[in-house]
Amino acid sequence: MLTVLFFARLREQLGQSSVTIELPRDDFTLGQLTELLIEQQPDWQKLLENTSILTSVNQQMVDNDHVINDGDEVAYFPPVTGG
Amino acid sequence: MLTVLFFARLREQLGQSSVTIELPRDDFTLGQLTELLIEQQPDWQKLLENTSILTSVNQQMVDNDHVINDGDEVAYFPPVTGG
Amino acid sequence: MIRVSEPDFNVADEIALLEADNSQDGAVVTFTGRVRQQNDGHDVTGLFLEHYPAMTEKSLLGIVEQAKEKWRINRVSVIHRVGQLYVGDNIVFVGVTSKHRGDAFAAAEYIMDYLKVQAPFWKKETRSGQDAWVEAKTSDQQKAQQW
Amino acid sequence: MIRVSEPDFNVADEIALLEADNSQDGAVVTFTGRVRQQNDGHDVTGLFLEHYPAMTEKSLLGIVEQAKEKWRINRVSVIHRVGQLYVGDNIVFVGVTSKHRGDAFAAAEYIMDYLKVQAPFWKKETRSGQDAWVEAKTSDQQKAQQW
Repeated sequence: MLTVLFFARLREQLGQSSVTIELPRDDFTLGQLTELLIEQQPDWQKLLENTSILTSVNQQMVDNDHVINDGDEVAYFPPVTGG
Repeated sequence: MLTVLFFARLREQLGQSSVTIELPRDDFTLGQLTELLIEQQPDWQKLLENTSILTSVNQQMVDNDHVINDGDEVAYFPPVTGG
Repeated sequence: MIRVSEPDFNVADEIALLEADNSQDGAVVTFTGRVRQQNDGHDVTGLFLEHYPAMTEKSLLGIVEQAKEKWRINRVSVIHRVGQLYVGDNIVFVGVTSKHRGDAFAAAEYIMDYLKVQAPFWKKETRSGQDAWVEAKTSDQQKAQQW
Repeated sequence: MIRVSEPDFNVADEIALLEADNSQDGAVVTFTGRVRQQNDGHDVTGLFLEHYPAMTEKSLLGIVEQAKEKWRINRVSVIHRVGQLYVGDNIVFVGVTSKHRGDAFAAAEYIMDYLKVQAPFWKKETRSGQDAWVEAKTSDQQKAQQW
């Protein structure tokens, strides 16, 4: 089981702040998780594959080739605007 | 009449904080004033002609070729160390 | 010291903490970021600061550690507020102490520059009664990449 | 605002003045310089700050004006103490407000860098009971020339 979080504008656009998802196999990359989410919700494609979207795994910013494991906390969010 | 001020280490080394001096003519430069002071006090040469010494006329830092006028306030001081 | 919370901070108290029992550091640099009335041509009355609670402190700690590797600095405070803020309110405080001013200035600006592009905070501004997410600036990306 | 005098300053009060009725500036950068216990390998117990009274404020005003020509900054405060100071005491405060942080950081550091090489202050340190004039640093000259 994997928790996937969404923040800020992306959370509003997707209409939810989190989903849980079962990893189909080990050795699954973040990029493949994005594809899986889009398979399940085709209308998310434009929002999740937007090149400006940032991703983190266990609260560390990572790229699409990062390998995720069962129990990880994954997050998708727009460019940050704090400070 | 011209007031010449000395500050900090230089003031201590010269043993005085100011002298007044009569300008011998117009069109006198700061460099010439230094020469005049040394003429009157030969033991000041090493201290006043030290390249690290800074000079100001009417509270503005200036160079040796600055022309001084009667009534000006001239100052000689070591490199500043505030802040 | 890293703190992410709703309450306002008091810059005097934060500076006192940076300076207490600290006679080794001659330089204290602080940055305070506040809600402006005008942002990118919009009239702003307030803003809501959303964040990713599990990640924010971790992210700020990582930025501070990077700064400590790059410069000889001693104490560092980073405070970031979240929730509803209004014009003139404090948003963020960065304080850095160091023996020398150059290190303190550089580290404080570096921490702000990376906070701007890496720390998971998002601003939603209230502009003449309407809410709008603030757009990230490419100039902030460029500024962070200059270090 | 430029001030050269013996009494201590209160950083919180100075920041309050920079921020009062000022909702246009999102960035406030401050620098505080303090008497360190160790300077260039010497144990310091205190220092006496001599200055050239007629020139100091004029000199600081000139430096602030140069900073205002170079960056888009709004309010600036420079406070420098003179007289007898002890370890941990405040020496100098520079505060700058601006719409944007980059301008505020640059201007505050520029003002300090030029104050260090142009403003007529001289420190005489008390080192284990003996007084000695502080030597100017070539690194300060180089730092000012980098702008």
